[in-house]
Amino acid sequence: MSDAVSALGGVSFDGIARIEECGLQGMITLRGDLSDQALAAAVTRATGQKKLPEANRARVAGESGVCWMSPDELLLLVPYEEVGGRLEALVAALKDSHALAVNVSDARAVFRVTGDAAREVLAKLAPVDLSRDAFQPGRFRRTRLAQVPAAFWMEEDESFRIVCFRSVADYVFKLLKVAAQPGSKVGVL
Amino acid sequence: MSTRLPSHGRLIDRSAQVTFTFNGATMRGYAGDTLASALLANDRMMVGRSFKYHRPRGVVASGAEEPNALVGLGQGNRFEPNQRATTTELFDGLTAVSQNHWPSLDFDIGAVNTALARFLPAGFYYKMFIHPQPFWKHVYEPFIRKSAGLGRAPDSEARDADTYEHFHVQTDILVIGGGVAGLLAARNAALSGARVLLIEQTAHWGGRAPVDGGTVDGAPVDKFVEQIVSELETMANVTMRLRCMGAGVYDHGYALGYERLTDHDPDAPGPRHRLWRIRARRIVTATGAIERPLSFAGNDVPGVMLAGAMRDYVVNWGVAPGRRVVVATNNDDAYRTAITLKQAGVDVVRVLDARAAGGGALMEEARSLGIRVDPGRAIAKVSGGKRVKKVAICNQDGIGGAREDLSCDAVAMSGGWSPVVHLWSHCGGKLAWDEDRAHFRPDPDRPPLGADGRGFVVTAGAASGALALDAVLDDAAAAGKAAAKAAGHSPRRGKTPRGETTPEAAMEPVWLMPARADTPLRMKSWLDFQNDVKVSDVQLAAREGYESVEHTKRYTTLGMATDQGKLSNINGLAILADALEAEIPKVGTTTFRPPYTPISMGAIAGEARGEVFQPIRRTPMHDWHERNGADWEPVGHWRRPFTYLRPGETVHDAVNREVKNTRENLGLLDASTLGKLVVKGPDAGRFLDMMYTNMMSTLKVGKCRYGLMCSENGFLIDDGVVARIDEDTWLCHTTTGGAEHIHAHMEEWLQTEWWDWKVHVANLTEQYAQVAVVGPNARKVLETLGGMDLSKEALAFMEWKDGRIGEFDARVYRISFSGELSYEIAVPASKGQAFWDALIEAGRAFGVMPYGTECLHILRAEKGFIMIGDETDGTVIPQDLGLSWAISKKKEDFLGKRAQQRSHMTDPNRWKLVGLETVDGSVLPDGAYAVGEGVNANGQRNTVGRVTSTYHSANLGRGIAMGLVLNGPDRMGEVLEFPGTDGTVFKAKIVDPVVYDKDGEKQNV
Amino acid sequence: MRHYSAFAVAREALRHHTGWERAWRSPEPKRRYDVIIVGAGGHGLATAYYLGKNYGIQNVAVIEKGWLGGGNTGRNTTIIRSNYLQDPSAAIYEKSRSLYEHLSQDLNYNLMFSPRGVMMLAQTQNEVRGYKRTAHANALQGVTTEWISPQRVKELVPIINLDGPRYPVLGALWQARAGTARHDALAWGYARACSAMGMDIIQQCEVTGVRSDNGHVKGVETTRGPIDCDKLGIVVAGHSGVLAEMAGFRLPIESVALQALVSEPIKPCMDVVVMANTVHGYMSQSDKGEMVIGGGADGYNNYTQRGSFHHVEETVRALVETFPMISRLKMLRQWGGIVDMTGDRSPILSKTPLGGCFINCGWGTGGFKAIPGSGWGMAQLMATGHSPLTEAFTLDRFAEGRFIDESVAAGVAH
Amino acid sequence: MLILRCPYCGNDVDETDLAPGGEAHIRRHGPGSTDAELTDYLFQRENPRGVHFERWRHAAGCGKWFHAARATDTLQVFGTYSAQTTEPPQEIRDAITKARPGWSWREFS
Repeated sequence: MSDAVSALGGVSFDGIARIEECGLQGMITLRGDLSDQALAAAVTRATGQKKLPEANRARVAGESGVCWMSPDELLLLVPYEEVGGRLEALVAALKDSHALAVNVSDARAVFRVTGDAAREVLAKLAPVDLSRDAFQPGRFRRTRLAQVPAAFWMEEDESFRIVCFRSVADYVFKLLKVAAQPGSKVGVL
Repeated sequence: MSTRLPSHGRLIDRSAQVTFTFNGATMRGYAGDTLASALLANDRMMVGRSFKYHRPRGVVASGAEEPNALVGLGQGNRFEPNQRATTTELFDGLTAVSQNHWPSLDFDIGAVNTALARFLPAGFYYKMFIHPQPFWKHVYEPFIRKSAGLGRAPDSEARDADTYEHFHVQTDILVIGGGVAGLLAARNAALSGARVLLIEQTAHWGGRAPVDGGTVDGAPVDKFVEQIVSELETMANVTMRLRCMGAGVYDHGYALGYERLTDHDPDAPGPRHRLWRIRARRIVTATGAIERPLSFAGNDVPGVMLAGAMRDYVVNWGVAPGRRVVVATNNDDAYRTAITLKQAGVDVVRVLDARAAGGGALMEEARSLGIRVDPGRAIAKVSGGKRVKKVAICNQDGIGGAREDLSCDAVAMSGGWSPVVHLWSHCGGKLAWDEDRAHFRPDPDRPPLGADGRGFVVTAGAASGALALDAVLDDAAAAGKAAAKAAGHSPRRGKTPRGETTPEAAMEPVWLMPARADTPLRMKSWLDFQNDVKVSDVQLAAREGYESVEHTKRYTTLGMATDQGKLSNINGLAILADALEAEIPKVGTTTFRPPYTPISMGAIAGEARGEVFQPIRRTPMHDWHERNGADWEPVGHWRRPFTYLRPGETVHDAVNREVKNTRENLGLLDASTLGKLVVKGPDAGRFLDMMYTNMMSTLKVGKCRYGLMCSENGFLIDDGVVARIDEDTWLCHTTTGGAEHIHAHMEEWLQTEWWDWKVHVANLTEQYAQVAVVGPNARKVLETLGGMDLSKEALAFMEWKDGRIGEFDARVYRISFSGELSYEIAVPASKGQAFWDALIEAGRAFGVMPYGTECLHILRAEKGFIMIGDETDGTVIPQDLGLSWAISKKKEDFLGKRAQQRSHMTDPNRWKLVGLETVDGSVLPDGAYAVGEGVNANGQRNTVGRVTSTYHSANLGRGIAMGLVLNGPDRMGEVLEFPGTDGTVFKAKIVDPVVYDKDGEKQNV
Repeated sequence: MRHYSAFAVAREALRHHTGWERAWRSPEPKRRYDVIIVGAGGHGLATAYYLGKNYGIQNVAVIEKGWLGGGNTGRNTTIIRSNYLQDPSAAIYEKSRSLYEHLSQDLNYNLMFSPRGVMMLAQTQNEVRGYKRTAHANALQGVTTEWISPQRVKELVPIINLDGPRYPVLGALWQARAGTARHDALAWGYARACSAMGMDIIQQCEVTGVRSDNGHVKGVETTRGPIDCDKLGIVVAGHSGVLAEMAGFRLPIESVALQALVSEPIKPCMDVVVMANTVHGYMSQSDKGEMVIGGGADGYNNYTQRGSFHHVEETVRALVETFPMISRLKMLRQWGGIVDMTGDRSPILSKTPLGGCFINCGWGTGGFKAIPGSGWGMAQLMATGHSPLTEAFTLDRFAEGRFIDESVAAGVAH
Repeated sequence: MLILRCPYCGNDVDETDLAPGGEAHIRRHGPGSTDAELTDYLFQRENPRGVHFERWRHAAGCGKWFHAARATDTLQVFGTYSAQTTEPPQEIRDAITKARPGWSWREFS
């Protein structure tokens, strides 16, 4: 529907890396037994992925995918407009398992950080080893950006997608702008 | 006088002249100068005043250990006090001012303290200024405060013009120090394939080696530096940073790097400082060594300088601190200075070698250059006020009877070298006393321990106590390999570069010069140049029983200056040991604490300033509130409108307007901040029965129930409406800001106590924008939007329903926190603004107004509803608040039930909730206490109750309040006295807390 | 005891200060004392001092495993205030504050007590309510405090930033007679006075065991041999748990690291103490000119006297926001101390399950200000078996659920 | 500045992503317990100078609670393990014994 708006309406900033708010992204939080075949089947069906990601990894293609959140939690990505239907199908498929699937599309904001200094921009804010040996495409990490919880994963090299709570989207965007300010390239990652 | 030499100056670019000012005077230097070298080149010998006696102070060192040459740097929003001239790179337009004097550097009233010095020994203030009692605060202290302190404070309204940032990095090995030892250790570590981060505090690689000379594998040492630097630069697993100081070493391999990005180029873009938060498997400290001064009378006169520093000024910056120099030493290294000076054309008047037998090969070399050397001789006294004029010499083994006067304008002194052990010690590394070199060095057998219980710091080169070039290289090579191995890599074999340098004769410790200097000389022999601590002061402390080195330090302030004792610690320690007739290692050292040298507060704060100082959580309608006059109130990290101000309105007017309008027409509240937790699973009901004092498992699907949560300690921690969504799903509302910690609270119990229960919890707080539509017109406005049936029959009080309202998918809760007809409606957050707009639009016909938190408080107070944080404060149990009805009697157990059975909790004399009505209709002051009879054993007035909420009710036209009162519910009608803080006394009658629509007719329509 | 005065200093100056005697003796332990105090920190020494001064009990030993005053007495940020909410707290802290006013004269040792005023900023509506409530309570407790406006705050603290983008200053609770003192001097002054009364201060002597006989204390084992006593006072802050175990009882205490830091010295720019509890930081300027800064404590057990650096970051960030001009000052030194936290964050001054054995601990992050009052009350408790100052601070309050919770009005208490 | 390995997501986590949760393996005492048991449960703590068992939550990460065996005098970490247990597993105890022979904590050693 036209009147649905993302937290910051798609703002962007160009510094030592490019920062952009990605707009609305369908998201489903799924808690349950990840070793349950029924669950795996339902998830792959809902997200178009062949299989579930291993721990600390994301399997994402465009607006669809799955991120490993914890041993009993996944974050499913689906196109925003389709989240209702996908969720219904998921809930139906899981009606016999002890699982919780809820729509969190509107509770989150999504950013993309790109450029050869993207690693460094994140390394200024998160206590995570973002060196090339340690953090490669597909790697997913839940941590903090400065003072708020956030999660990010690497798409192709030099591009990260960040998910945070909608209420702090403005804070996170301003943080990323400071971290990406011109002249602040570290030149080590 | 001190001047620029025609020769030497490996670090300066004579083709690039730089202009700067010192105390307003314009001076010139070269690119590559430090402020200190430039000042000396301009014959600026005296650069400041000491802390206590305001004595003239000149540059004594050439690096981070400098205690004297501190200046105020920059102007306005870039002014910074106490900047060390020796570590300040010169740049064009630099402005510096000297410190701690009035009216001027050369003429300073405070210098009168020098004359009084004898009356101001260590700790004098503990023995004086005792009477009369008020004088300390009003007379003595203001004077002392004025004369104390060093640099001028930045202006009150100064706002730092620069930005700062942090940077997280992990590495296998961190090497701190880019001298030959650090470079070689880094290379050997890197050859194993380990990730290596090498940081150096100055702007140059190589440290002292190029100044001290010597050869490596036959080539001059500076060539070796060039070659190994370029080798490291080609290694992909090596990161190198100049101007990045190892500031501190912390537990579990954490270290701080303090990078100064634009201090030498203030107009460059980007942050000024970057604080590196480093995690290293192993840390190599190649932090070098610091030369010790000699303790002789007048060793603080400007022009008296460390021998190594004087050598630096000649070799690195082409500056001669004097024309006629006397050298005093107890070791061979100082001869290098004598030789360097001589070769640079400076007249070396005499070398006074305290050792009876003099030195070795270097002494012979000096003599061969025609320098006169007097073995067994010492400095009795240096004369000169603002700069050295002459030196009286005597036998070292004596009391100081002068034999001869030497006229000179500078003195180079060397008491031997001490390894820089700070970073080794920060995290608990222990030291060993080296008898031969008379210094403390790291004890490899007692390193700081890491998370794995093994040592995680290795020292390299001079930092290990290896002072000669060959020993430095051997030690560093081994350190690099050891670190790599410990970090889980296999170091490569390969030969260690062979260092060669003139062999040195043994040094002899000289703690006092001359050895048996009499008291008047000892009272003029400085240990701590900045804080004015003298040999006699330490001896006094020992005499008075301040025997612990910590006592002595604190009593005399030895080592508490901005250099943190880099020059004074060992000398002071030796004097103390001598006074106690104890061995130096027995006396021990004071604790080394981070940072190695002071680091800016800005760098520590990092990016967190101004707009991003702390997160501000915003609801989907935040901007609308902002545009419509919201007077914000911080609630946790959220901001909620306290009220909406219209042009010309006071806050009080606005609140009253909102209150009346909501009762009479229609009010809208942004309730999005309320926590919304979904709890699902076969055991969810059982779980919620433990979480809440109420019975939640029996709640019917489609119904809502108000619930209370207590801590295991029995106290009320949160409340909110719980809705049963389906057979095994509940939705729990929490207070604003309660969402996160109640969510965590639930997860804690599920994960750590009842992990076999089948329950999942998810926090949906931000998925929904929630709006409370409140007032007599609430149903009307929703009906005009169209959609679901919200009639009394279709949705009764305390029921919820999913459906559509106008264009919107919504979940509607028929609940009321105001006593009015009220619907709380949740829509997806992304549509929150659109939904709010629709309500405002449709509401115009019904007199809609948004209302803020203060109106919300008043409406609920009129109904006697409690508010977490007002009626509760962490010491209140539900029973105190007349909420026993919400505590299930049927349940065997719930969190807090057992705790509420303790004697104090069941005490019939607890204060209980009542309404309070002032006799004259006025508003009771917030937090006022009701007084009882008499006073307690401590003479405090006895109290019988207190106000928990108090407001002006626009509806009732008078003040209303709630409070907790001793046996309150049994004392209806009784009048209590509440003294204000200004002497006035308020009288209020105990009444029922519900003062508006007792029978709830309005909310049930 | 040789009297200290300007005259004495002048007289000594003439002979180059060679005539000063020891501030305290350092004797060999006797076989037996009437009272043994374990711990020669401020609280222990003050307890001994008032035992002698108020009750004539002078056959006392104060046993210290390190050096006197070497623990938290010499590591804190020296703030002295009594604007507490709960009656028992206000009583003991106000007693303490009032003793501080004349302590320099009493001990003939200049503690540099400086009643420069302490203010606690209110930056949220909750804090406004909390501090107004405290002001009302204080008025009835005989503690002089007042609620002041933002404008008055700015007059008193010109360097403050009243309306930072995050938390505007809405007012403050102001105690004009509160202030600071020289922390080491407090321990040294008491030690000198105790020693002059004939008490033995035995440093470098560690207690290794507590000896008792059917439920009553008999003495202690130490690294310098056994010492007998009739009464034992355990006053060892962060190490209370260890001593309590020796005495055979447990404590509701956890030891955690609390950190503080100072800037380089600058000329006077801030005359009062400011505490900002919403953002967790407080700052004052020492007579030396250093900005003295403290904040929150670590959340895990720790005996290393080293804290986690992120607490320093949080504190400094809060203060740079509150006092922007400090941004270009530099941190000279940071350090940590081990503080003993109780279940309700209030201290324990109490009899114990072991007869004749008393304990004084749990001062957490705010013990320095309480030292004279704590010593006064503890001495009364040990000498007479009862003290109104200490009666609320018993060990058994935890079993009864009778807590003394100060967090009600203020986030962190210092 | 501690680093602990979260046994649930396997990451070595910086202290700033963790929330400390106090002493581990404390048995809950609800209705029916004595005042002494309740006080022990709520307030009495081991607070040892040495080997200690404690609770942490990977708060800014996978959200899971876990246990850590740590020394409070050196901050050495002997190991981290599941929160779903009432006592330290054998391999953790062995690791401690290796580093600190003769250790004991409550009834464990």
